[in-house]
Amino acid sequence: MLDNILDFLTSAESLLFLVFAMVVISGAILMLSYTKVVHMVVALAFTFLGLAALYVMLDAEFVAFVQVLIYAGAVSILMIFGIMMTRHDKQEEEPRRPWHNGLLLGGSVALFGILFFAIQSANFESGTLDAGVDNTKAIGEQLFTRHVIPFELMSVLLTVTFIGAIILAKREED
Amino acid sequence: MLDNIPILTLLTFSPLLGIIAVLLIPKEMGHWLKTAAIVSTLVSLVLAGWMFIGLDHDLEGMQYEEKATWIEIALNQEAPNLNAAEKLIYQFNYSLGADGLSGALAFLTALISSMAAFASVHIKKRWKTFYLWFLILQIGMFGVFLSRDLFLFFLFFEATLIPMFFLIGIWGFSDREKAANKFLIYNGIGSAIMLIAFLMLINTAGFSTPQEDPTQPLQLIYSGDVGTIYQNLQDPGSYANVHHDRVGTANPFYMGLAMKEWIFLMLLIAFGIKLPIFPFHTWMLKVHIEAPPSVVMIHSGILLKMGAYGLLRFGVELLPEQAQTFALLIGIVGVVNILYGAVLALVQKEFRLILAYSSISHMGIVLLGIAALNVTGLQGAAFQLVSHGLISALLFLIVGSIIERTNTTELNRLGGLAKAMPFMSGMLLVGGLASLGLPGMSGFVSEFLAFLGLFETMPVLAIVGALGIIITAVYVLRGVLAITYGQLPEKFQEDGTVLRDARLTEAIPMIVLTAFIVLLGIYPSVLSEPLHHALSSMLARIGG
Amino acid sequence: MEFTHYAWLIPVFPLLAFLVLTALGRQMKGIATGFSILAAAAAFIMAVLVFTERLGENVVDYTWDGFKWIGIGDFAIQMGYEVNNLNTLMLVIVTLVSLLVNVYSLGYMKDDERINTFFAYVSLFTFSMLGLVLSINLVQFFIFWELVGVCSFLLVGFWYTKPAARAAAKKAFIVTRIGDVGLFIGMLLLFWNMPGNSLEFSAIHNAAHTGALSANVITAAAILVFIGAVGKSGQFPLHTWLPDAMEGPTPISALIHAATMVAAGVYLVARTFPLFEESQAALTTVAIVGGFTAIFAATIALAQNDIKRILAYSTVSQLGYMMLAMGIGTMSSYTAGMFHLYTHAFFKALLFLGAGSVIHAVNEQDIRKMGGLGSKMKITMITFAIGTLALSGIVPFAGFWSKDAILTEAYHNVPVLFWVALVAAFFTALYMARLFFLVFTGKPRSDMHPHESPAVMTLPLLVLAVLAIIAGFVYFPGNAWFGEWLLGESPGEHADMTVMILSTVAGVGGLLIGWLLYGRRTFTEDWVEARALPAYQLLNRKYYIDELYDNGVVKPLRGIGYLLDWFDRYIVDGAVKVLSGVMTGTGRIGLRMQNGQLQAYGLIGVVGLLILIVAVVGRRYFHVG
Amino acid sequence: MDNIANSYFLLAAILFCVGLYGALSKRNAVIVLLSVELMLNAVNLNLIAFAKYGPVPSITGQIFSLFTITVAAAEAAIGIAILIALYRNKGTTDVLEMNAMKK
Repeated sequence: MLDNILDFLTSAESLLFLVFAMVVISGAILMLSYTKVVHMVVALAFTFLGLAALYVMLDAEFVAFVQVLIYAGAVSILMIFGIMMTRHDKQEEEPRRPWHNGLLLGGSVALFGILFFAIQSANFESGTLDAGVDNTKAIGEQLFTRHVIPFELMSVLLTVTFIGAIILAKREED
Repeated sequence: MLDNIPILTLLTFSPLLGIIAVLLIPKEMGHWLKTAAIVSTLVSLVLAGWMFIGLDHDLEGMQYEEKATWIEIALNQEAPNLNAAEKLIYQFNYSLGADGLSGALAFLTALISSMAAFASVHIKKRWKTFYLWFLILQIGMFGVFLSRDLFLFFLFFEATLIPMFFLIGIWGFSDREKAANKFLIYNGIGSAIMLIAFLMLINTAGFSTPQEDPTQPLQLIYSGDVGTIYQNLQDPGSYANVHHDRVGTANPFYMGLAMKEWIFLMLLIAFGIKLPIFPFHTWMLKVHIEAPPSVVMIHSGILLKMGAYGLLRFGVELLPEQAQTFALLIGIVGVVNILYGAVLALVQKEFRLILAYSSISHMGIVLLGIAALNVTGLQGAAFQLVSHGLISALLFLIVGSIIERTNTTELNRLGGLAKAMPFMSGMLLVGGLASLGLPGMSGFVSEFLAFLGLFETMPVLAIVGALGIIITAVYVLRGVLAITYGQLPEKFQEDGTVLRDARLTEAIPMIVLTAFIVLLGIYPSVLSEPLHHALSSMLARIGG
Repeated sequence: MEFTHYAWLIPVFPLLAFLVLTALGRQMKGIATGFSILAAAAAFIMAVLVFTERLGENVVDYTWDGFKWIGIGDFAIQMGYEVNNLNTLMLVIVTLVSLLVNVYSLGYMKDDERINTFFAYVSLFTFSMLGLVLSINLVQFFIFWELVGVCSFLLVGFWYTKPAARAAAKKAFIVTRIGDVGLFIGMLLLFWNMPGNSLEFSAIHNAAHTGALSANVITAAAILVFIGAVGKSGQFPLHTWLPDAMEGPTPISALIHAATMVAAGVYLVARTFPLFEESQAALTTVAIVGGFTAIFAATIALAQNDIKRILAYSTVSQLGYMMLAMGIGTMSSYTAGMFHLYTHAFFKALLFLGAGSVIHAVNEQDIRKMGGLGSKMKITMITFAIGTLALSGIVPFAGFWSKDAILTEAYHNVPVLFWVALVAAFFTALYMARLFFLVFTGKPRSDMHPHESPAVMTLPLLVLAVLAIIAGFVYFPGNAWFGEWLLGESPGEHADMTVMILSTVAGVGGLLIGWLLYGRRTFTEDWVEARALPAYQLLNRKYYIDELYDNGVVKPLRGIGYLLDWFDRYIVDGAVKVLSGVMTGTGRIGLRMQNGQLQAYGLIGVVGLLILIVAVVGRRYFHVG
Repeated sequence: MDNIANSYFLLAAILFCVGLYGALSKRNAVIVLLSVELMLNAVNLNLIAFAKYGPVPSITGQIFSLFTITVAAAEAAIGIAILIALYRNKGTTDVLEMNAMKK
């Protein structure tokens, strides 16, 4: 047991993982525990960034890049806009629903327990990924050959979203 | 001539004729709608009479059998316990048949339905829908009595619930919705239990292997065919005997004693709710009060009989040994029904409630007949089914006419009707006397036979039950005399025109029903002869 | 011509009359009543023809059982008719009384708008009674037995608007029904114990004597059959309906409640007599019940004031005599019982019709308000006097011979019962004297204008009066013809000088005291009441039997009914309501969870998912079951 | 199987559960949306981890996560738009008061 931990700590990759995992988790926990909304968004931005770093470690440079761009950038900013356009002068109150929250906490922990149990007992041979020299290029090739139809559909989705968001957020009297 | 015509199918679906006619007639033409429905029920009556008269009294088993495979579901499943398993099939058959018992009850259905169609002239609104449901109900009732397949029986049984629900719920009195709900819930529970019992039977004893080309793969069929189930239960090894060379001695199904007992008990409860037996009777009171009288005629006259018929046909006939095990229980429940219903009828202030409790009491006699488990007792039970059907139909026919004129059947608001309506009061008295088992009418024969049968096996119960005869006399006379004898209430004395005696359309069904009641009382052989083989074969296995 | 073979025609005539009259409804009153009388006359003539045929030597009983009523399993119940000397006697009595009552009713019911219905009922009754008499087996007998009960019920309640008539009709039916259930059970018992499941009287006859039935079965069956007879014949403790039944029209009281139907109980015992013969316990029961009823009802009659009720209690008492005779159990006592049935039918019918004539004249039934009617109604008074003398047992009227036959048998076999019966005879004479003198002598005690009844009413009175005088001469000391004819053998000695003297003393004494009290007015009514108030009260209220039944049976039964009603409504139905309440409650909770908040739904989803996972996957780890 | 792979999966599980908790407990609609994003990220992490350490490593996992990110972004945009519209109508972003489904 101790050997395992020692092994884990001596490997550079593991140490890096540990650091970024800490960042990710603490970002998530902080989001839950902060009382001001803006602080929460900022905490979550850290989580997104930490995740991006982890993606790099998983040989997914392009995804990591997109992660930074979209989540840490676009989504966080969007959320902040959302916060700014609505009033939040009253602070997040004490939870008024003890049953709800208690049950929820129990449920979440139990779900984690089950997942933990499942992951620990999972047993499969892991292969190695040939991510290619240029991850971006590999993704690009795949995207425009095998996955071209979903890709095009995504563009449609984004257009619909774009129009839909405008219509929804538009003032009625305009 | 009868051999070539599918008479049972014709009979069962003869109300379709009326349904089509009613659908074609615009809903404003109430008179024509009524006429069409009455004519349709009369056509059914003629067919039923033809069928009943054509029954050969000396033949055992079913007659006019009609059978067609309806649904076949192939299962990719290993056959249980069989190494020769090749093809496993669930088969649902459209299968009809009649013997003395079901023939008699089908005839009763046709008779009471047409009389109820006459009585439905009192219905005041939405004739078209009323008659549609009415005729659908009739199909269901015919089907119940003529089905020879458990699954088909179940379908028809359910098919009676829905029309009944609407007939009570739309055309009933003030508290009709509640009554309809109560009716549906109780009967739904009964049907659910019945379905479970049926599935258990189908999946075990419903097993058969049609004789086919031995080079072909063997077909193993599960079906609800009553004949198959009867054969298998009678001789559990019969399947193995048929295909001995191919399956060895492997028994195709195994049904332990406990399972048989459970099935019987479930059937007892399922049909007991319909009958109704003692703790499950409250729904019926509500229906008796709230449903329109012509619907109660059908309900009390036929629908209650379906419970007893099911108990006889599937309980006693398929599982006679278990019936023997539970005979004492059935007998005790029967006596409780008789006395409980009678004592309660004694203190009711509403005539329809008296009749409702009297139905409970009279159904107790059916249970006693069944509990006797000898031909005499079963004949008494079957007689009581027919007889009570006729009598309660007659009584509710009159009740309907009285309500139409006086708007009430409460005892202390009525009285002296004999003065204003001598014919109808006379009929009410006749019905009451028939109901209390006056010799010369059908009620006596059934009472006599049921008690006679029970006395052989359980004399003490028979004696205790016979005390119910006295109480029956008390409550029937109390009710009938309170309505017909004495002085007219002042309300009606001033306005004598309201109380006119029976119209022709009311008098005809009354006379017809009375005629049948008297016929059965004076010459019961018309019913006992056809019943004889149907009932004695039920008991063949327990040496009754 | 073998009239015996056509005996089935006798009941058919009145049945036809019934059907025709029912079909006629309220129309054509003259024709309808004429038809009914014609039918009764035809039946009577036929009965007489059969009777004369059976007077000859070497007649054999005739039985026809060709009608298969119902087949049960391997055996069948047959219907038919049987002619023997016993039921030939009954045929004559029934048809004769029926004919006379038919004629009498023509006058009595003249103004009733439902006269057709009345005659229809009477015809139906006559049919049923004749059917009962001719029955070959117990089932057939029971069918007609109930039918006569129904006719009695219908006729007692004929004036249906009167609440008293309604109550009386109901009571008549229900109380006799209690007895009928006894007979019904007896029938079931016999059916399963008889060899060949036969219920025919002849088979019962044989089985009882050959020992095919065990002693216990015989005793039980005999007592059960007797319970039926007790109900129908108004024996204690089921006698209460008979006096109340006097609410019916008086001709009905004469026909049904004096001469024929109530005697059917005695006839039943006679018909199944072999059963009783084989069981001493059953015989003792019959004798005790009969003897007790005889004296019990006679005492009640002493203190009644309604003319018909006095006669009704008298009937109960006389039926008790017949039962007593049956209960003694010898062949000659059996003969005596049937003999009394036969004479009683005439003089009691006479008394009732006479009473009817009085009521018809003055529209009053309370004898305290009558008086002095004799001068205005000569025929009625004379015939009534003959009836009174016959009933009181005065030589040489019919009642003397038949009562004497019974007393003699009792004297020789069961002396205790003899003294009981003798006292009862004394009371009988006393209350008849009271009745007669209060009604026909003295001065009118209220304002009334009596008139003699029309000829259609007095004619039957005269016929019956003649019969009340001469009917006894077929069986008196030195002439045992009746017994020989009935039994087919000599019944043995049936006369005793001591008994005759004693019974004459009792009868004459009763009449004399009655005359002193009520005729000569030596003592007045008030004088008696003042001296014996508690006793008078007790008798006047009929020993409080009605109250006892009301409080001891009817009210508790109703109480149980209300209790069960409550139970049904709140426990049986309540249990269902609780069940449905639980269901709806669950539904309500479910509804509360549907609070419209997505987060709550999400939470439920999570919990559900967890449960699902545990349920599906968990089995692998936890090994449940 | 690698220890390190397990660690990634566990991290994803933790993130998912935290996101779930946030999504179902927070009363501010914006935060609820954020929590949903967190859950989606957890899924992404899983996808990418499987793309490297799974039994059949393939670049498709990464491409799949790209699609997820796109959908998530679209979802966030629509979510915020609905939120603003709701806020305009009801004046609040408290999810407890968004119970129109009850009626």
